[in-house]
Amino acid sequence: MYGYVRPGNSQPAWLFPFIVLIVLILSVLPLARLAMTGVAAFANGGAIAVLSDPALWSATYYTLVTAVLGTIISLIIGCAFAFLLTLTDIRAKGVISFLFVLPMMIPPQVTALAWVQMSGPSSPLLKALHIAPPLGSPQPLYSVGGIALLYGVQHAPLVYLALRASLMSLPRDGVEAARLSGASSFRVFRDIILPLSLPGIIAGAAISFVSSTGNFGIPAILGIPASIYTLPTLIFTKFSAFTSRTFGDVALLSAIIAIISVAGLAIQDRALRGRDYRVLGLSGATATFELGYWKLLFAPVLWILIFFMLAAPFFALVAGALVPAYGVPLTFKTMTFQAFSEILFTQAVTRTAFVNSLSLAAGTALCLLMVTVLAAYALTRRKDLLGRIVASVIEIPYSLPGIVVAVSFILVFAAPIPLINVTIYGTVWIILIAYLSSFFAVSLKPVVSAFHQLDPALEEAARLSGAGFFRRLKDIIVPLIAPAAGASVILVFLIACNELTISALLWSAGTQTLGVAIYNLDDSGSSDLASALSVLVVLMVVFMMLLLELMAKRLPKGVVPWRN
Amino acid sequence: ANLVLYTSQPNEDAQATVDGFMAANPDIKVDWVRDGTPKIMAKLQAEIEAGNPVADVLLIADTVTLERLKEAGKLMAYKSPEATNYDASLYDADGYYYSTKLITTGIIYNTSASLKPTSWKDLTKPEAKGLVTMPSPLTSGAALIHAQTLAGVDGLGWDFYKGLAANGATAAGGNGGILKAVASGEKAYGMIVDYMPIREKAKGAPVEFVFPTEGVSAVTEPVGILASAKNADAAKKFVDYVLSEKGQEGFVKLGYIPARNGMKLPEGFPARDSIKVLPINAASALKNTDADLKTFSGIYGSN
Amino acid sequence: MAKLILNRVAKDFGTGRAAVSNLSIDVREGGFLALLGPSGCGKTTVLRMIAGFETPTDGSLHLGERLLADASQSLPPERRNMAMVFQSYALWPHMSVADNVGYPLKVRGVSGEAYRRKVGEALATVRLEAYAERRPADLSGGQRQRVALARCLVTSPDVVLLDEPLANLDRHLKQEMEETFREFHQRSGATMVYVTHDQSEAMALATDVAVMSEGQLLQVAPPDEIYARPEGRVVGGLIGRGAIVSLRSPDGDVRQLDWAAVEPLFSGEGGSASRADVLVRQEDVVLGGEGIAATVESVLYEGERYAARLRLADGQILRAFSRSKLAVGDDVRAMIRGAWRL
Amino acid sequence: MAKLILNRVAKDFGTGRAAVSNLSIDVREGGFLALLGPSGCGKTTVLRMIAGFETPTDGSLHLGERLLADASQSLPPERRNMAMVFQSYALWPHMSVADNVGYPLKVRGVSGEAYRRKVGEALATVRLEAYAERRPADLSGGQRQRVALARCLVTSPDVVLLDEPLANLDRHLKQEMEETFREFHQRSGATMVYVTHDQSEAMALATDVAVMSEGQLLQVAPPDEIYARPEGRVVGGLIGRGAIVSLRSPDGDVRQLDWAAVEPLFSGEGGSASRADVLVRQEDVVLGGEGIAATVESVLYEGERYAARLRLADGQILRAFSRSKLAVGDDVRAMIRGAWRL
Ligand SMILES: Nc1ncnc2c1ncn2[C@@H]1O[C@H](COP(=O)(O)OP(=O)(O)OP(=O)(O)O)[C@@H](O)[C@H]1O
Ligand SMILES: Nc1ncnc2c1ncn2[C@@H]1O[C@H](COP(=O)(O)OP(=O)(O)OP(=O)(O)O)[C@@H](O)[C@H]1O
Ligand SMILES: [Fe+3]
Ligand SMILES: [Mg+2]
Ligand SMILES: [Mg+2]
Repeated sequence: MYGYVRPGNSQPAWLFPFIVLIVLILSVLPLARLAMTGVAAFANGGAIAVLSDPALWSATYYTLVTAVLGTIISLIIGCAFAFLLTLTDIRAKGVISFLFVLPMMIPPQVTALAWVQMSGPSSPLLKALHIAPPLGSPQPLYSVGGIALLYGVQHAPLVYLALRASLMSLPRDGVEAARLSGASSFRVFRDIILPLSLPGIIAGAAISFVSSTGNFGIPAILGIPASIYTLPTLIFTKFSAFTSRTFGDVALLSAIIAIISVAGLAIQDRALRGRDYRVLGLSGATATFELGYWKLLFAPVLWILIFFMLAAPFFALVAGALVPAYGVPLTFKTMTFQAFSEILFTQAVTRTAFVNSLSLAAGTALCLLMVTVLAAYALTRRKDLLGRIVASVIEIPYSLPGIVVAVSFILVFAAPIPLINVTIYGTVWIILIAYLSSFFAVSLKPVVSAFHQLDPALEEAARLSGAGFFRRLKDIIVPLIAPAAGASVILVFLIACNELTISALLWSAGTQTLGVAIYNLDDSGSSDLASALSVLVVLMVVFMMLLLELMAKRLPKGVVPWRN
Repeated sequence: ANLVLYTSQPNEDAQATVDGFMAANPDIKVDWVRDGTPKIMAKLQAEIEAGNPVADVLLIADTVTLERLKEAGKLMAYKSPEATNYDASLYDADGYYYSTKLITTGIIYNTSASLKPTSWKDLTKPEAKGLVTMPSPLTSGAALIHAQTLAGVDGLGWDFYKGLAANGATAAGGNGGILKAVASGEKAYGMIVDYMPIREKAKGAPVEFVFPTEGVSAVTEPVGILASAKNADAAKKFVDYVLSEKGQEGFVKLGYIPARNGMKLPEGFPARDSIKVLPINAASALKNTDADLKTFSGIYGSN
Repeated sequence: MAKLILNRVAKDFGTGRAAVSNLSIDVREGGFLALLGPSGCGKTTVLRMIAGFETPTDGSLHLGERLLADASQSLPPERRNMAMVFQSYALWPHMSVADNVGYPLKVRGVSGEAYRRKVGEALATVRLEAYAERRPADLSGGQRQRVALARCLVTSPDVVLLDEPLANLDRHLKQEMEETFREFHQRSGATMVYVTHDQSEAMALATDVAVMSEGQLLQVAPPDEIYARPEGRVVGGLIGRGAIVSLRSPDGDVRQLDWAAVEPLFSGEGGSASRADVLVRQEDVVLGGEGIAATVESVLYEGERYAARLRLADGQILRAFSRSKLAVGDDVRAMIRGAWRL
Repeated sequence: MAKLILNRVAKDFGTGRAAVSNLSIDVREGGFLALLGPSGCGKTTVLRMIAGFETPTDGSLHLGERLLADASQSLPPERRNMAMVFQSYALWPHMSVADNVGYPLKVRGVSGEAYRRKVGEALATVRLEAYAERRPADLSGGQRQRVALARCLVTSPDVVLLDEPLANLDRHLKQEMEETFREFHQRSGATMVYVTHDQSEAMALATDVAVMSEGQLLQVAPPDEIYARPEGRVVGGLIGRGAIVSLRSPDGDVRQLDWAAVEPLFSGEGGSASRADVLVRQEDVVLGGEGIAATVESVLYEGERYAARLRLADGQILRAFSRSKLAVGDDVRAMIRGAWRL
C-alpha cells in the first residue's frame, strides 16, 4: 500500500539503498578494482612469498604500535583542549581554540621537520638553553616514540573537534544533580561528563587511529632514518620498483591496513554499544567549571602545547621562507622576501593551485556534508549487520595511504566510463571523487556521534507536525546537530585544502593542488618557495576562519568550533 | 591531442625543458606531469593496468627503470639521428631510451665540519662518526644506482657500506632531506646528487660539494617513448629535441652535466674530464636490484 | 475524522514484560478518551503507537477505514495528521517559542498574515505572548509545557494526543487549559486521547475514561458510569477516593448497597459466609453520632476539609472527610451512605 | 541542621523582567516549606539559588550562621549537603537506575553492604526494585520521576529541595510518596522546600506555605492559616477553590463574614458605598431552597460531586459543589456559610 513503511523504520525506504549506492561508488568500486588487480598479479603465485617476508610483519607491527600510541597521545592532547575549552572558565578560550585548529593546516612533513630541528643539534631553542646535543647525536624523534608523538600532535585537533561537538550537548541539569549529590568538580567530571562524552571521545579516537594507520609523511621522515617502516612507507617503496607483482604487493599491504582499521572500528563499535546516551529533554546550556587556582596550571600548559604544535613549526616555515638558502642563519641582513614575491607574482602555479584546492576543498566538504547527514541518519537508526558493514566500508579508504586510494581511482577511471563514454581521468573531477571517498569517514564520525546524543522525541515531534523527511532534516535535525556538522565541514575542508598524496597522482596540467605545488617546490630543492607558499596557505586559512567568525552570528549555534 | 610528458625533473627544470621544446616546435603543445620517480611509476603502472596509459614520453630517473619498462614491452624503439653525438654507453642500442644528462652522486659537507672529505673512504673515519647520512635506495632511484655502482667498485663494495653503518651513518629518504640535514648542521656529511648542493651553495648555503677521488656514480635521466604513445610523432620530435645541442644547452643552464659530447659544463662544476664516472651495467643492475636492496636493507637494518 | 480503533494491540520492548498487551478500544469519532492508570502501566506506549512512533508487535490500529499500523506495516507519523503533547515536551531548543509553535503551520504551507495570526492566537491561549522570542531553555517548566500545548493545538489535526499535558501547571492555568481543550474539542471535532494521572481532569474532560493497569485495559466507560460502577479492585481504587473493605458477601445480586444493606455486613451479621470487596467512597462516609465505631488513625489538612483515615474494630481502613478538625486517636462513629460491591 | 534564611534575594536573568525580586523567607530548622505560585513565577529559580546553581543578583542566603551565597560569592553546590529533585528529573542516562540512586552514596564513600542496603531501601520506597538494572531511557515518565525521588532521599541531606516531585504520579503513588516525605522529614529532621502546583499536596505536607507571584513573595503562613486568612486576590485565588466577588464593603473591621453579614451585601443593602473583594469558597456555598438567586452557567462532573459555576443577577460568578446533577440553565438559590474579605 502506498505510503506505508516497514515497522521499526523511521527512514524513507530509498534512504538506505541510496547510501549503499554512494558507498559502492566511493569505496567498494575502487577497492574491489585494486583487489582484482592484486589477485591477477598473484594469479601465478607470489602471495606466499610476500606474506612470509619479515619486512611485511615488522611494518605491520610498527604501524599498529605507532598508531595506537599516537592515538593515545592525540586523545590526551585533544581531550585536554576540548574539556578545558568547552567546560571551564579558562581565559581566552576563543583564541586558543582558534589556534588549536590550525596545526592541521601545516603539512605533517613540515611539522615533522620543524620538530626534528627543534630537538636536534642545530635547534636554536636548545642552543639558547645550552642543552643542544652535540653534532651527530642520534635524533630522539627518529623512533617509534617520535612517530607516535607527531601522530598525536597532528591528529589532536581531530579529536578536539569530534569531542567538542559532543560536549556541546551535555545536559546541564545532569551535571548540577551530580554536584548537589556532593561530587567535587573532579568527580562530576569523572563520573558524569566523561562517560556522557564517551561517544565523542571514541569517535575522536577512531578518526585519530585510522588517520595514523594511513599516514605517510611522518613515518617517511621520522621512520626511515631509523629503519622503521610502516605499511604506508612500505607501500611507497613498492611503487618505485616496476614489477609485475607491484599491484599484488600493494593490494596485499592495503588489505592489511584495511584489516587493522576495520579491527579498530570493531573495537570502537564494541565500546559504543549500549552507550546510546540520548540526552533526555532539554540540553545545550553547557556547564562551566570554575578552575580557580588550577587555571594557573592549565593555562600555561595549553599555551605551551600551542607553541609546540603551531608556533614552532609555523615560525620554522616563516624562517624557511625568509632565508635565501637552506642553512643560512636568519638575520635581518640575510632576510629576503624574494621567495614571497616569486610565489605571489611570478609562479603561475600559485594561483591555479589556490583556485583548485579551495574549490576542491569546498566542494568536498559540502558534498560530504549532504551525504554524511543522510548516511549518519540512516546508520544510527539501523543496528543490523548490514548497517555495520556499510559503516566499516566507509572507513577503509581513509585508513589507506593516499597513494593507494589514488591508484585505485586511476584503475577505475583511467579508461572512459562505460555507457556514457566520458573520461574523467585528468580532470579535477577524479580528484573530487577520490577526496569524497577518502574523507567520507572524517566527515561521518562527528555527525554520527551527534546523532547518538539526539533525543528522538525532538524528531518525533517534527514528524507529527507533518514534516516529511527532508523537511525535518532541514528544520530540525540539521540545526540540532549543527555543531557536529560544522566540525565535520571544517575538518574536511582543512584536510582537503592541504591534501597531497591523492592529488599527487591524480593531478595533471591545470589541476595542481596546493599540496602538490608545495611538495613539488620542496622536492626540487626550492624549499624557500615551498615554505613561502605554505605560509601563504596558513594565512589564507586564518583569513577564511576570520571570515567565518564574522559570519558566525548568522550560522546555527555551535557550528564554528572556536566559538562558545 | 597534446603531447603528454611524465617527468621526475624538478618543477622549474621541467617547465624550462617544455618551454624550450615548444619554442622549437610551435605547433606542438605539451602537457606535463612531474613527481618523484616512485609516484610517477605508480601512476603510470595504474594507467597501464587500466589499459589507458596517458603519457607519450617519459623523462625520468635512471636507465635501470627504463630498462625494466623496455623488458616489459612498454617502450617504443626510435632511432634518433642525434644519437651519433653520444657515447654508446649512454643510450640503448635498440633506441628504446637515451640518457639526457649526468646526475652524479658525490659528497656534501657542512662548511663548519672539521673534516673536509675528499674520498668516499673518508666518511668511515672516526671524525665522521654519527655524522653521515645518505638517501635510501628504497626512496631514491639515484641512491639505488649509487649503491649498486659503489658495490661493484674494487676496494669499496658492500664492505664500504658496512663500514659506514658501523660508523653510525643513516640512510634516510630522498636527496632533499640530505641537503636539509647537512645544511642545517644536523649532520655534517652526506651523499647527494650534485646539482642540489651546488645550487644552494651559490645561494649562500653553508655547504660544499665534492667529487670523490674514487669517482662518482651517475644517473642519466633517460628519455623514452611509450609503446602506447598516441602522439608518437610529436614524441619523437621531443626526444630529438632533448638530445639536440639546443636541448642540452637548456640542461646546462639549469645546472646539469649534459650527456652530449662536446658541451660546456655549468658553473660550479670542475672540468668534465676531471669527473670520473664509475660505470654501471643497466641490464645486470636490473637483474640484481632485488638482491641489492636486500643486501642494503640487511646492512641498514630495514626491511 | 473517523473512529480510532485499537484492535488487540500489543507492544513488547523485549524486556520480558509486555508494555501493552491485547488492548482493544474504539474511540468514537470526535470522542475524548481519557487514559488513566498507574505509573508505568503503558499509557505513553499506547499514545506512541497511535502516533506511529512505535509499531505494535501484535494487533492493528485503524482510523476509520484506514489502516494505521499492524505488525508488518505502518503509516509514518507525518502522514497521520495527528498532534501530540509529549511528556517530555520535546521542544526544539534551536527555535524560539514562536517558531516552535508555528512549525506545524509552516510545514503545512501557512505563511504571512495567517501564520502570524494563528501563532499569536495559540500563544495567547497559553498566556505566553510575552515569551514569543525566548528560547525554550530560558523558560520555566510550566512555560515549556504550555509551549508544547500551543504547538499541539495550532493546526487542525484529526487526532490529538496529550501525554499528561497539565502536570506542571497550577490550578488556575489548569482550569483554563481544560477549558481550552474542551473548546478546541468542540470546535474542531478532533478525536482526543488524553493521558493523565489526575482523575478529576479525566472526569471533567472526557467523554470516555479508560483505565489501564500493567499493560492491560481494565474498563472503558463514560466518567459517571466508571465512577459509579467501577469493575474490580484496581479501577475501584484508582477512580475517586475511598477505601476498599472486605466484607461478607451481601445476599442477592445487588451491587449498589445503601446503609441498610451495609450495616449488617459491617457488624458481621448479614450476608453469606464468602467475602466480597466493597468500595466505600470517602464522601459517602458521614461522621456523626451513630454508625460504625472507628478510631482516627491519621488526618490530613486539605484546606477545604480534613481527610481522615479511620481504623475499624477489625483492623480494616475507611476514609472520610470532615469539615471540622479531628485529632489522631479520636473515637468516631461513621455512617455509610452508599457502597459498591466490586 | 539550621535555619534557612533568604534575605532580600533577587535574581535577574537579564530578560528585562526579574525572575525573583526582593524575596525574604526564613525556613525554620526542620521546617517544611511549600512554595506555591503560578507557572513562571520564579519557584524553580528560588530552589536553584538555594542549591547554588544560580547566584542571586542581590541579597543573600544563609544556612544558620553559614553564608551560602550573596551577590559576590557563593558556596559551591557540592559543599552544601543538599539534595534536589529536578523538575526535569536530571537522571544520568549512562547509569542504571540503581547507580543513579546510589551515586550520592558513592560520592560520600559509602560502599559494600551498606551501599546495597540503602539503595535497595530507596528503590523499595518508590516501588522500583524490579527496575534497578534498567537505563533511565527505558522508563516511563513517572518511573523516571520516582528514580529522581529515590536519589534525593538516599542520603541524609541538611536541606531537601523538591521541584514538583509528584507531578507525574498517579493518585495512589502520590499519596504513598507524600507519606514517604512526611516520614523522611520526621526521621531526618531535614529542612524541606517543596515546589508544587497542587495545593492539596502543599496543605497536606507543609508546616508553612509560601505563595509567590511574578517573582514576589505574597504571603507565608501555616497551611490552615493561609487557607482561612489569605491576603489579597492572588493568594485568595490560588489557595483553595472559590470565587472572588466584589461587594459593598462590610461595616467595621471584620474580615470573616457569616451568612448574616454577607446576605445584605449581596442584596446591595448593607455596607458602605466603597467596594471590597470578598472570597467565597466553593464548599461554603450551599445550594438549596433559600438564599441568593443564581443561574447555573456550567457544570463539571468530578466523580465525587459536581462543580458548578453560578451566575448571579449582577453578572458576578460564584462556584458551588453539588452532590446531585445540575443542568446548565437551572435556576438555583445559594446560601453562603462563610466568606472572607480579602
Ligand atoms: N535561564 C533563564 N534565562 C532567562 N529567563 C529565565 C531563565 N530561567 C527561567 N527564566 C524565567 O524566569 C521566570 C521564573 O522561572 P522559574 O523557572 O523560576 O519559574 P517556576 O515558578 O519554576 O515556573 P513553573 O511552575 O512553570 O516551573 C520565568 O518567567 C522564566 O521564563
Ligand atoms: N524504550 C523502552 N524500552 C523498554 N521498556 C520500556 C521502554 N519504554 C517504556 N518501557 C516500559 O514499558 C512500560 C510502560 O511504559 P509507559 O511509558 O507506556 O508508561 P506510562 O503508563 O506512560 O507511565 P507514566 O505514567 O509513568 O508515564 C514501563 O514499565 C516502562 O518501563
Ligand atoms: Fe627521480
Ligand atoms: Mg508516560
Ligand atoms: Mg519550575
